[in-house]
Order: sequence, then C-alpha cells, then structure tokens
Amino acid sequence: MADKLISKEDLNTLIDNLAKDIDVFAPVKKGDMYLYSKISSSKDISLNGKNTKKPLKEVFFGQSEELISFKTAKKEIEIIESEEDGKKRVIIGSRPCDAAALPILDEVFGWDYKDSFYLDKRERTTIISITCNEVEESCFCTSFGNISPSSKEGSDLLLTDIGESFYVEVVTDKGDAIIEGNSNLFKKAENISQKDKRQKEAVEKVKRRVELEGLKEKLDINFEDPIWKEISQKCLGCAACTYLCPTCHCFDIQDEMKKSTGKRVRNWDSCAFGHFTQMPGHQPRTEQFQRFRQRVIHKFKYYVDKFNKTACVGCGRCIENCPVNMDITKVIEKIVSS
Amino acid sequence: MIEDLKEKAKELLTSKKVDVVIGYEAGTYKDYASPSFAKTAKDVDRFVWNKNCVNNLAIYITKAKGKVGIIAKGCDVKSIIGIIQENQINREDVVIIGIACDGVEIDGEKADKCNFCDVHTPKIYDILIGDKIESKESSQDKYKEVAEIENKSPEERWKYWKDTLSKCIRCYACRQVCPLCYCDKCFVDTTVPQWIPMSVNEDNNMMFHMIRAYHMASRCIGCGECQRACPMNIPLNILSKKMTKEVEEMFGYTPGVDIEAKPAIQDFNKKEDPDKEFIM
Amino acid sequence: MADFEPKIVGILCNWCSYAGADLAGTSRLKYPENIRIIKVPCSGRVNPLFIIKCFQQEGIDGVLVSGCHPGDCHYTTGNYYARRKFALMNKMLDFMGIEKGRVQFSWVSGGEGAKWAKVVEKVVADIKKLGPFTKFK
Amino acid sequence: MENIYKPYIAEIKEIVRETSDTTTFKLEFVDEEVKKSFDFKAGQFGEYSVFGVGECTFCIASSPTRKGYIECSFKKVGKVTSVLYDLNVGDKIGFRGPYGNWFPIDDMKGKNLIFVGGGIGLAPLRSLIWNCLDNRDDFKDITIIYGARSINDLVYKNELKEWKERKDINFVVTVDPGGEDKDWKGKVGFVPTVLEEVSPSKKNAVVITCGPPIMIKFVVLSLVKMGFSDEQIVTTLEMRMKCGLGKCGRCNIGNVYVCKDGPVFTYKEIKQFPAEF
Repeated sequence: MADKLISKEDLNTLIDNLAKDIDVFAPVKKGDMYLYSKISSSKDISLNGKNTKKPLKEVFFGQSEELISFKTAKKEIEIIESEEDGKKRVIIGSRPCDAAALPILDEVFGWDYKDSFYLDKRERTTIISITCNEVEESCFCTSFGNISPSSKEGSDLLLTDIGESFYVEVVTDKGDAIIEGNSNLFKKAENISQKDKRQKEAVEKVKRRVELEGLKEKLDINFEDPIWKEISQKCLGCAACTYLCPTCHCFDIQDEMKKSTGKRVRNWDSCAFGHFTQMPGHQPRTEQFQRFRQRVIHKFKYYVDKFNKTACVGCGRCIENCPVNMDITKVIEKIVSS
Repeated sequence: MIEDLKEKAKELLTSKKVDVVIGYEAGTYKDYASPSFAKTAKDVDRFVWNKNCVNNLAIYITKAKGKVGIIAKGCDVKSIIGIIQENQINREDVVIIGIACDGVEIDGEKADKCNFCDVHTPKIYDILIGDKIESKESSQDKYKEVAEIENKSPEERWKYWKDTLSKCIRCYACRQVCPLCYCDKCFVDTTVPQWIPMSVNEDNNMMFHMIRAYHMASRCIGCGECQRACPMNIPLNILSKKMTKEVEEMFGYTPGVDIEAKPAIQDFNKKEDPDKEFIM
Repeated sequence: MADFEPKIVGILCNWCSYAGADLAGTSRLKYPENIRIIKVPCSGRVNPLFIIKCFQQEGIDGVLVSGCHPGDCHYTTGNYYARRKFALMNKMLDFMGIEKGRVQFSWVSGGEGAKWAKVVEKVVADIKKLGPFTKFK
Repeated sequence: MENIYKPYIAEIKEIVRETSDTTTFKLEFVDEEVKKSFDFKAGQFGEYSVFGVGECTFCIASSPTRKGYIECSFKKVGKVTSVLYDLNVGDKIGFRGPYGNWFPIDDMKGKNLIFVGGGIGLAPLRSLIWNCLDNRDDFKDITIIYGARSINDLVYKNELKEWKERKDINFVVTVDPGGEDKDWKGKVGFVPTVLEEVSPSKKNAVVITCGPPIMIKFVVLSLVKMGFSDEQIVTTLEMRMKCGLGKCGRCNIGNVYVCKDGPVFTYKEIKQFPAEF
C-alpha cells in the first residue's frame, strides 16, 4: 500500500469513471453553502470550498430514515423490510474532521446490537478525504490528539493538494482497492516533502485551541456545580449545534400512516429540546441548563466512559452556526478553570 | 456611549432596582457580539456596544427571573412592546435601557432591517443612552422580496417555496430565537394530535413554515432574528414580512408600535370587510 | 379528469352552517355528495392546523370552512375573529402557491339550506376543475 | 445484516381490565417459530407497537416459566397506550425484544425474598414472583407487600387473592388512607409505613421494589433505616425509550443506558447516578 500521485485532471477522470457505476458523494456548492451531495460528474464537485454545512454523518445516518414499512388490512399486518440499495459508494473530498467522526459513530451503532442501516452503508462506502487547504476561524480539530487538517482517522485515502497533482496516502485496503481498480490514473509517489509542507501549513492554520486536560476529571464531579447555569444562560435550546454536529446521534422513532400503509421512521432528535427525555409522569430536564449540561457531559464524559474517546472532533460547526455565539471551546475553558 | 451605558447599568444593579441586566459582550467568533448577563456591577464591565450588537435580547426577558434591565435597540423595543401587549411580562418588571442606534451589521454588511428602520430612537424606554436620532423615511421598498414572489404564478410560487424550504433541517433555531414565540409547547412538538410529522421533507417543512409564519402575523416586528439564526440561510424574513404586510393592509395594524393596542389577530372590527373577496 | 370526484372536508360551525346543511337535507335539496362534514362549536374554533391536517390525509382535495354570518355568532363575536384568521390563512395559502379555491370559506345560516346546497355545488365544481390535490401527501 | 428495528407480530389473545385505566394483554406471536423459540428473563422489557401509531416501552409482566405467550400491563397515558387500550382480542400488535438486563434470579436462590410493589409497578415484580413461585423450592421465605392508591387501583386482583390464600407466601396488601371502603380487609397505609410495620428481617434477604418514583424513594429510605444494605435493594427503572438498543441516546442516566445496562439496578448502582432523576 504505497503512496501515489494523481494529477488533478486524472482525479476528475477517476470521479467520472466511478460515478458511472457507483454512487459518488462530494461537497457541492449550493447557493451560498456546500453540502455533501450525490454527483454524476466531476464538474459538480468543489474541493476548495468551505467545509460543508451539514456533516458527513447524514450520508450514513440520514435525518429521516425509514426503518420498516407496513400494510394493514382488517386485522392482518404485513411488515415490509426497508431494503438498502446495496450499491457501493465513494465519498470524495470529505474533511479529515468529518471522517474522524465516523469511527465515533461506529461505536454507537455497532456496540452490542448492530444497526444494519448505518453499518451497511459504512461497509460499502470508501472515504477519500482531503487535507484542508483553508481552515475556518471556528476550527479547533488539533485540540484532539489524533485529529488535524491532515489526519487519516476514519479515511480510506487521504489526498493532499501539492499544486499540479494530489499526493495520495493509502490508509486502508478499501482505499487501496480504489487505486488497484484504476491503476492507470495513479503514478508513483514523489514530492513527499511538498506534501509534508502542505500538511504542516494546514495544521498551523488552526488557531483555535481548547485544552482538554483536566476536563474529564472535572465533569466526573461537577454535575451539580452552579457553573452549568451560568455557562448555559444564553443558550436558546435550538438544535442547530446538535443537528450539524458530526457526532451527535440521538434520534426518535415515529410512525407515519397514510390510509392503510405506513412507515416507521427514525428522525434526528436533540437533547436541546424540552420534550427529548421523558420518564413516566415527569420530565427530568425541564430547564435549559440541564439540557445543555446533558449535551456537554454526553460528549466529554459519558461517551468517554463508555468508548474511551471523546465525542467531538473540533469541526467548529456548533460555534459557527450558533445564533447566540455559544462557543464550546470557551465553555470547556470555563469548566476546566472552575 | 458605552461608558454611559455601563454607568446606568451599574446604577440599576447596585440600587437593586433590577436583578439582572441583559446586554452584549464581545463574542468569541469573528467579530460577533454575544448576549451577556450582568448580576453585579463588576459583570457590567464586560459589556460592549458596537455595530455587531445584532441580537434581539428581548428573547431573554421572558426567561430571566426577577426584575430585568435590558439593553434594547429601537427594533428590540418593538419586541418588548409585543411581549408586554401579550401579557408575557409586566411593564413594571422590566427596565428598558433604550439605545439610540443608527444601524447594526451582520458579517460586515448593514442588516436588512436597518434599511427600513423607523425607530433609531426607541419608542419607549426608561433610560436612553446616546442622543436621539431622527428616523428618515426609507427610499427602499420594504416589501420588495414579497412583491417579487407575489408576482410569480401559483406554480412558480409553490416551486420556489418547495425548493427554498427543502433545505430546512427543522432545528427550530428560527422558533427558539424569536422573542414572540413563547408557547410552552409548540404545535410542531405535539404528538397527540401530531399536526406535522417529524420527518424532514419538503411537504412537512412547508407546513411547518406556513404555520410558523402564520403564528407570527400581527406579532412579527421584523427584527430578522429568524433569518439570521437559520443555519441553512433560508430567507424566512419573506414569510414574516408577507404576513406583516397583509395585517397592515387588511386590518391597519402595525406590530410593536402601541403598547396599549390589541394585536390584530386577537381583535376584530365589525365594520371591516376583508371577506368580500373570498367568503361566500 | 372528467370522472374525477373530489373529496372535500367541510368544517362547519354547530349553530348555523351545520343547521343549514341539516335543513338542506330535510328539505330534500340535492347537492353533491363529495363533502364530509366535521362539526366544530364555532368558526372561531377553526385552527389553520385543521386545514393543514385535512390536506395530509390521502384523497382529500379541498376544504370548506363555514360559520354563522357576521353578527349572528352564537358566541357573539367568534366569527369576527374567525374572519380575520381566514383572511390571513387565505393570503398565506395563496402566497405559498396553493391554488385559489382549494380552501374556501362561507357564511351559511341555519335557515339557508338552499345557500348551503349552492355553496357545496360551487366548491365541488371549483375543485373538480383544479383536479386532485397532490401537495402535502 | 438483520434489521434490529423489525418487530415480531403478536396477536392479542386475552384482555383483562385491571383498573379504570390499566389493562393487561396476553399476547401470542403469530410466527410459530418465534412462538416456540422466544425466551426471556424476568425483568426484561420490550417495545410494543401499534402500527401507524408508534412504539412504547414496558416490561414483560408474565413469568418466563410460562411458555408460549407473554403478558404485559400498561396504563393509558400517552399516544400509543391510548390506542393500545382500545384494541380488542384478535388484534395484532408489534413486539421487539426482549431487551435489557434482568433480575439476578440466580443470586436470589436460597434467600428470603421481599417484594415491595406500588400500583402498576407490580407488573415487573409479577414476572419474577411467578418465576420464583414456579420454582418455589429454590427460595426461602417470600414476602410480598403491595399497595395502591385505592382498592380500585389494585392490579391483578385474582392473583392477589391467590397469593393471599397460599400458605407459602407472606402476603400483605394495603391501600393509601382514604382509598379503602367498608368491606376492605387489607391494611390501610402507605407502602413504606406498612413495610416498616411488617418489618421483614434483613438477614439473607433481597428486596425487589418497583412503583412510582416517590414510593421507591421512601421505600428505600425505610429499608436503609431497617438496616438493609444498598446491594440488597433491587429496583427497576422505567423511562420512555425509543430504540431499546442503546443507540438513540434518550435514556442515558449518567454513563449508563437504562435500556442496555438496566432497567434493573441495585440501589448501590442508582446512588452513583447523577442527581438528575
């Protein structure tokens, strides 16, 4: 699994070739934002834009996904299983932070009971990420040890723009298979120093940083600390941060019925909403600060306790999209220093 | 101005006239300003006042406990008037620190609402910061985007909204950020009956936004927070503006002006005849 | 489309329009049978969500909301409020691109059996022209 | 890969109206294979669904020793239970499960068992009680203390009668003050008070309790006062879950998922949860 080079022109050919047989997803400019979309030609793709508005998770864990459908006739019920199309898929141009979020979701959907919808899509998808050319003011991925604008966590191939071509680092067999299948487009790797330079530059561009040292220990004991009320005061309880978070994965299951046919659908849900957690007879998180606390502790403690890693990749979407400038990095700073 | 503001806010807190003063502090992303809550005179030192103070802080007065002092621009005061009109808070429980404002900016550009501002000096206030600023009649048409859509055919309109609203992820930031969206339980969250299915698709999104905008009729003062909060950049202003325009035309009512008035949708006029055209 | 028979939900106030529809029946007036009636206490009770909910149901092509004439409300003023709500709803639907005529409003009193029959005839004819409603399904 | 969200179809075979708002279903799986092979342990729960309305969570109320069917009891409170309540014999519903952990029945062998139940909280206990009664010789003394707000709120009335008559159970039934009528022969008083009156010995004993949260709270206080250790007290929590599979994230208390790590917890474990519930 040696590194390769691919010229920019050949990458376009590769994309066009792939799009003929399999589903190719890539960031596409739509209006004033970029979104992962299925593409049919390399012309649609934008590898140099801002990070996508919605995270990569939506390609594996859609906002509204049908779990089963059913038909009822008098007293009889017929369950129809929702089938996946089974097509192989490639994602081209995902950011390393988004790719790094996938192993985090893998834990949730793969521990104990196996969630076929997510895992099936995961299995048949190859992820080709790209080292960030530009980073946003909200990015803080380098605060997490294994993530950076050029990290390989969660990717199968990593491209780095070195001018005329992309330097291709092979991370997994899945990634290698793409090269094997299109070997005429890839050349022997050279210019490794140029690649290293670009990657180093990208890492240095990330200015925002949060110190996680001591956070977990604090969260272990500060559940009832009055600080929660203080730091969450301006939170309005919308789900912009959770829905756009690449690792938030909470959902709700509801039935939708039309005449005699119906479907059971799972929809993204958010701990920010007042009706999210319910127990018989009472609602344990009536106040916004309790819900905000749940979000922070889930990411930085509960998840860590269970899977031994943090459920945040520092993509900065929550900072960028918050209408009241709730900044998770500052929240963490305040908790650590409290 | 900022020194005057801080001084007045400190005075309110030290004299215990209010329990909290809601103002702005410097944000941590781009050059944004962020809501700030001062409970002591020392907290007030964080306060700022500049072009980036876009947020409509009126959203917090119904959430805060006790007596509230609030820094409010002319447009924000309109929201406060609406909140008081609808009995969500008593006038005597809020000290309005009105601020003479000649416009704010979002990402370096003049906010849309400021193009039509008729309240550079707030309508009501307890304390005024800055010198009064005359409001000039705007030369621009406030309802330009509304008219553009009205001029389309029904099929084009349907297509436009379907495309535009298909982007919505139903995070409800538009609802949460709105000072006049104060229902305990939103129609979209009820499950018995389930008015609108939870699934995110064009139809459900459209139904949600129709009813949301409808609920804003005779409430929306055009602060534009819904549109600013929307992560998917949906032009929600157009829907709210349409309702405001109709309320003005049909019932002669403008929200956020008269604290004594009854909002149009909670009122009627036996003589008015909006039904001629469409009620059989 | 010639044999298209629309299904229409009629949301009627208990005191006037429902009685009017009743009178049309007892007077043996013929009117199209495309309408299904839901009785509400007052046209002022009609929430725009009712109309939206109707359109989610498969096969529903139109909605007719009917109440007492202004000034005749059993609760004195309910229909004055309703009038404002309908006016706004009407504008909203139009603005979103829902064809005019899908949702109609009428005032029918308890004595106007004949008017009721006429209103239903008109609504059914209008909606027949528009064809089946496929939005919100 | 198997679709973990696909329910079995079960037919309602019998319906017992327990109280004005609580009902018990006896369910049989339509698929013969499933009917034969389905197995569970006392304390586990399932996701019951009305197709087109939605899913809801409650425990299996019958004993795993009684094969071929399951029973469930529920209160008409929400969207799904309201529709479930109105179903008839012969109607079909969906069932996913069994999920969650179970009562540590193997550890209970050779011990004195004390069951303390309140209202519909008897349902999960009933599964275990019958499980133990069907293997009566494995256990020492069995004490059941059961209470409800009023005589009309007592569930499983026929079984209460049967337990009353059995010589191998110490059965005490009580209703809250004001909930009795003139023919009432049981006790009058709140469950924790009655528990202290009965005062079962803590020696070689396990207490299994379930009921409204406020009752559990005071039962535990009484038990601690009576000298029971935290490990001796076992309870089961109920929450509105959605998936039951440890995915959807709505039932976590602290770092446990009630649906996976629970619903059965010892008081010792519960004490470590954040003070959220």
